[in-house]
Amino acid sequence: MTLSTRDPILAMQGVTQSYGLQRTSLFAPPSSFKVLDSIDFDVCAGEAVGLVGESGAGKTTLTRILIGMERPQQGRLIFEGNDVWSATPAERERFRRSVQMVLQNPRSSLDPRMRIGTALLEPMRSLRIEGDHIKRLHEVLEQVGLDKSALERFPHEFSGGQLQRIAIARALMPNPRVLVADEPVSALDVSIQAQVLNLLRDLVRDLNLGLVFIAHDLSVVAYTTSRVSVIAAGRIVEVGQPVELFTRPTAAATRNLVDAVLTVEAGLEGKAL
Amino acid sequence: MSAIATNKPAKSRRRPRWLSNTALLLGIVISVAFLAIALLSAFYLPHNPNVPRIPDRLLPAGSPGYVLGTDVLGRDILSQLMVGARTSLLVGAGGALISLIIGTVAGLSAAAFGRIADETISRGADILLSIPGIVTALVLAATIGSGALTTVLALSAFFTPSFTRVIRSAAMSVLQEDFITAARLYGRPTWFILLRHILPNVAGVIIVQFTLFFAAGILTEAGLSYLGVGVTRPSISWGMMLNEAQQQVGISSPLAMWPGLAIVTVVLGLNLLGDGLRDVLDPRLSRRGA
Amino acid sequence: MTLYIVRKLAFFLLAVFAASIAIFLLIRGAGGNVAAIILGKDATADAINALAQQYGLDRPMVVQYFDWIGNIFRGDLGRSFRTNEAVTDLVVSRLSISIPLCVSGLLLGLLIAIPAGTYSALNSDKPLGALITILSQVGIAVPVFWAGILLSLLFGVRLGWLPTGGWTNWSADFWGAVRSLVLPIISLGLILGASLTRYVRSAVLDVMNQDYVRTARATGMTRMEALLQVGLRNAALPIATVVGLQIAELIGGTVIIETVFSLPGLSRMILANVAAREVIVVQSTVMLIIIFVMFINLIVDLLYGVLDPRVRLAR
Amino acid sequence: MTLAPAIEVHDLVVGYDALNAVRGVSFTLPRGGRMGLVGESGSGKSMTALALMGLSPTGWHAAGQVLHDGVDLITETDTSFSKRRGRTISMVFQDPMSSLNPVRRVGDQIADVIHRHSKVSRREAMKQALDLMVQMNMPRPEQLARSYPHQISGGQKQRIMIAMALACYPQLIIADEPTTALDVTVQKQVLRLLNAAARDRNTALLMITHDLPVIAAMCDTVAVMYAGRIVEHGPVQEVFRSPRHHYTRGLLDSQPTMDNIALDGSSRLGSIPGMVPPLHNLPTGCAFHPRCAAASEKCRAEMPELGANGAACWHPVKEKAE
Repeated sequence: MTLSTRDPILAMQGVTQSYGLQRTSLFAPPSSFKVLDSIDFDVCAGEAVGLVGESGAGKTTLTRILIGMERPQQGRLIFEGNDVWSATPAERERFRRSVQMVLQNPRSSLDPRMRIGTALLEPMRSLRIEGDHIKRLHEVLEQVGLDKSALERFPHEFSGGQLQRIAIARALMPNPRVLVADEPVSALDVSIQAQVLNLLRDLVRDLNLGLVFIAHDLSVVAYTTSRVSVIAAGRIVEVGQPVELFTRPTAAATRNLVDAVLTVEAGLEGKAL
Repeated sequence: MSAIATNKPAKSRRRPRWLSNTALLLGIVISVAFLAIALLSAFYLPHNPNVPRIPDRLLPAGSPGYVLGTDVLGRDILSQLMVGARTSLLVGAGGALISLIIGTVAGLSAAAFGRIADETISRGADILLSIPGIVTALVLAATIGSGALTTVLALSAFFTPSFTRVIRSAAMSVLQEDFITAARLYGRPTWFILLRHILPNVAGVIIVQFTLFFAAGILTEAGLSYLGVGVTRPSISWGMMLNEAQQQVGISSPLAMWPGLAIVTVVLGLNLLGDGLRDVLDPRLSRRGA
Repeated sequence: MTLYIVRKLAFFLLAVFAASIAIFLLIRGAGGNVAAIILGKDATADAINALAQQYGLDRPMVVQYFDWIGNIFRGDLGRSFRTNEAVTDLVVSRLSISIPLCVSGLLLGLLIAIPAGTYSALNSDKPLGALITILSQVGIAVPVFWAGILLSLLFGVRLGWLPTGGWTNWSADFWGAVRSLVLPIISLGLILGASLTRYVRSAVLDVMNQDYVRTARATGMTRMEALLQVGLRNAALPIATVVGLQIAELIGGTVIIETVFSLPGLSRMILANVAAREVIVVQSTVMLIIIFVMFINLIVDLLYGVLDPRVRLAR
Repeated sequence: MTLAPAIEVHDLVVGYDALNAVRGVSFTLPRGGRMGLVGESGSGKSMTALALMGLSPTGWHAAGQVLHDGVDLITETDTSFSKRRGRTISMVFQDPMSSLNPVRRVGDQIADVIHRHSKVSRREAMKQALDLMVQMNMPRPEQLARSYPHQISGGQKQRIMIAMALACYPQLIIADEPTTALDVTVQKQVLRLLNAAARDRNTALLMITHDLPVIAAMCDTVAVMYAGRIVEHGPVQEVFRSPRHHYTRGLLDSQPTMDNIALDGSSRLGSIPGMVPPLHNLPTGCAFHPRCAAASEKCRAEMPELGANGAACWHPVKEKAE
């Protein structure tokens, strides 16, 4: 536990975000909807934090703000102590290199017309990172457990699990400090999910990465992370260690999510439904 | 999981396989033969197709020196057909090519440059789509006069909005893929994403559409030339030959057969080629079958 | 739905407006001096100026434009320069040929395409299904005028059943007029039907692969019931869209087929005016056709709204 | 008198051209019984379900024997089979978003099923449909019945689907991943509904899913499918407590449970190496052998059949691993 020396690499402070809604009729005044409401959220080095909530709770918007794709209307996004949206170009560049993302559907997250090697080098080229790219490629492939022969091949030659490893490898290429993973296993087969979850856990430990793990399934998040935030209707309603959340949920939304978890044991004991 | 587990019937079942394979083969053979004849006509013709030889007028097919006979002015039919192939190639491919270029640029822009660009381009395309191609051709003929170039312009004006729509929707579906989000995340600008990610992924669609519009261009050109607002002599078009045949000798003449057959064969061939290529190239279809 | 209708109506007006500007600019811009075009190469400068004055062509473009578009909406399409006849009167008498031809052609096309396309979608592995696919593929490649020529060769010349051209007025000889239109309608309908068949086929294939058709069958509908009660109702949506898009094609086909069968319809009049360089008459009649196509598209859009509850009940 | 089973499947083979997605599946589900068919994508579980309903996609063929209600469903014609679908055997599909007719009101869609199979009036069918919606815990059924599918939530759509499946008191309901497409918090509610409704009607339930906890919660017996075959079959309590097939073992080990949640780095999810083999390139012998730690030469050469221990394995797991 490193909770005593909390020094977040990446943090959201008091972020509020609203969207205008489409008019309901020609004469109705335009209305707006608060997607996020005073959100505080952070992640430290070597820490895996989870974000759970039902669809529509605001996970997507929170993610977009966290990785700098969307500017918060109120509140700040802080990276290494600096406000990202008022940072110097050099600081912003550093933010872009240091915060990388893994998306939900591995088959869709790699260009079918691009060789794996090229795809992996894309972040390096785009972010103008100097150094021995080939050496870095081999390093990263080893970290995610893939063979060098993968570099010359195209995405359709791989299975979903392998593609997710490749997507993780791509995110690791710029040597990031924070990895944001949005439902990284929900598109995978059960027997493959565990491979990817274990890989993510190893990476956090070995590379001292900060991991933000976003999912709708509390049990998967709980396995991978040491601190979980529960989001409901645009607010963080509860934060805690997974075990605490499971055993003593306080917020209604958390209780719903805990209640929704089905396990084989509970089923066998006839207590599941 | 859901995306993988859904068992949709394979799309390749759209038609029996033997039919698809035969069709593609036929399409390739016809298209290649058409191109070869069109090119050959630039170097070799049995006779000058525009020089009247009144003594040889209306010879039947198989006459010595005139494989397919002569028309009412004694001009060689085969030579006219060969030049007609060249006209079809130039006008059809020209119209398709111009609309390909404009349509690709417009379609990609509509897909990638935000809602205002999209609305403007898409609605503009909708408006142009409801102007019949023949109307454009008529207006152009009335103002700048008819001819091969006018016809190419009319075809481009007619095809560009359709091309734009097809490219837009193909690009839209590529844009929804996560690899675009990934590219945005590591900071690739929109123009780079368009060139490096979207263009390669819609290239198949572009090739297929080019082939199909090429065929449609030949058909439309023939119609315009038949009406007398398309290609004019000394250029020769199959549509024009049909018009002359009908007006000068009556429709029962075999003169009205050859150009018609030529149009049907070439258009059919190109369409078959386009459909066959679609099965091979269009990722929207092939990916689902995987 | 109200908002939907308002939006579609607004777009219709915008489209007509945009198209009219485009036609106006094309003719004034690309054609240069309209009076010079009308009078031809040999006209003197004085004659050109006089004509320009007579037609108000020397006024500012904006004034000319609004004058022209205002007149169109009042039903005044201007006068022919050579004959001084009112174009509106000419158009009306000619529409009595063009509209029945065009509409019947479309109906025949649909009458062929819906059953043929549906059948071939469901029976692609049977001989008849394959035959339909082949025939529609070939039909798409046949130029409509050649179809007209072949048909009149067979039914007109060889069999002598129907006239190969010419026209008697509706009022003079009703059945004669009908007989004159039979072959043109069949030519138009067959060729249109061939391309519509493909669209119907792919719409039906698409719909029949949808999950809700599977649900219909899982709750006890036979394949045929699922097709008729669920499939076609849903396939109507994409088919309506395609029909809307085909209207422009249909107009082109009508123009050509009127020429093949020497019918004195609207298109013959336009062609004659193009040849006679009656630029202003061409401009007005062409605009009329565009308004017609856009109006049909508007109807199709509204129909779509009625057919699809997702549109009808939207905000 | 003992009733015939709800469904009896013998050596079912389902395929497309020369490729078979289901390669000889047999099982029996008694009246009112609950069986789970579990497998990953590509295991053939969904194709099995569609074949039982006679709804294999165009171009697919099904062979073998499927006995239900005194007939062999494989040989039924579309017309006579259609009189059973929705009446004696019905199905709930995975994706409620796309499984309802978008241009028909949901109340009518339920009433249609009732009206089609029982000779009641439209009005009476609608009344029964509303009753069903009440049983499905749907608030304000009259108003909801007049909605189109796009106007209601995913959970409500799936309730409508279940109501349609239950409408004629069938002997058997096949549910293919009925909750996968739903939000986590409504999954359990829908399962509860399905559970209770099937129990009340003594309807047999065939649950098809990749989700082991769902099977544990709902079923008495389970069949584990891999690469088109059943590799383990038996009572849920036995199979899940002490699996004999290494694949079942691996699946169970890769489930996150309360035990793994205590994150001290010591507990780790077990995982199965490798990937599910594609249909056109199945391994010889036991299809699972390339991913199996216990595989031997025999596993590569010969395909094991289901044994008395319920597992199709040459080297079954010996005892409880825990």
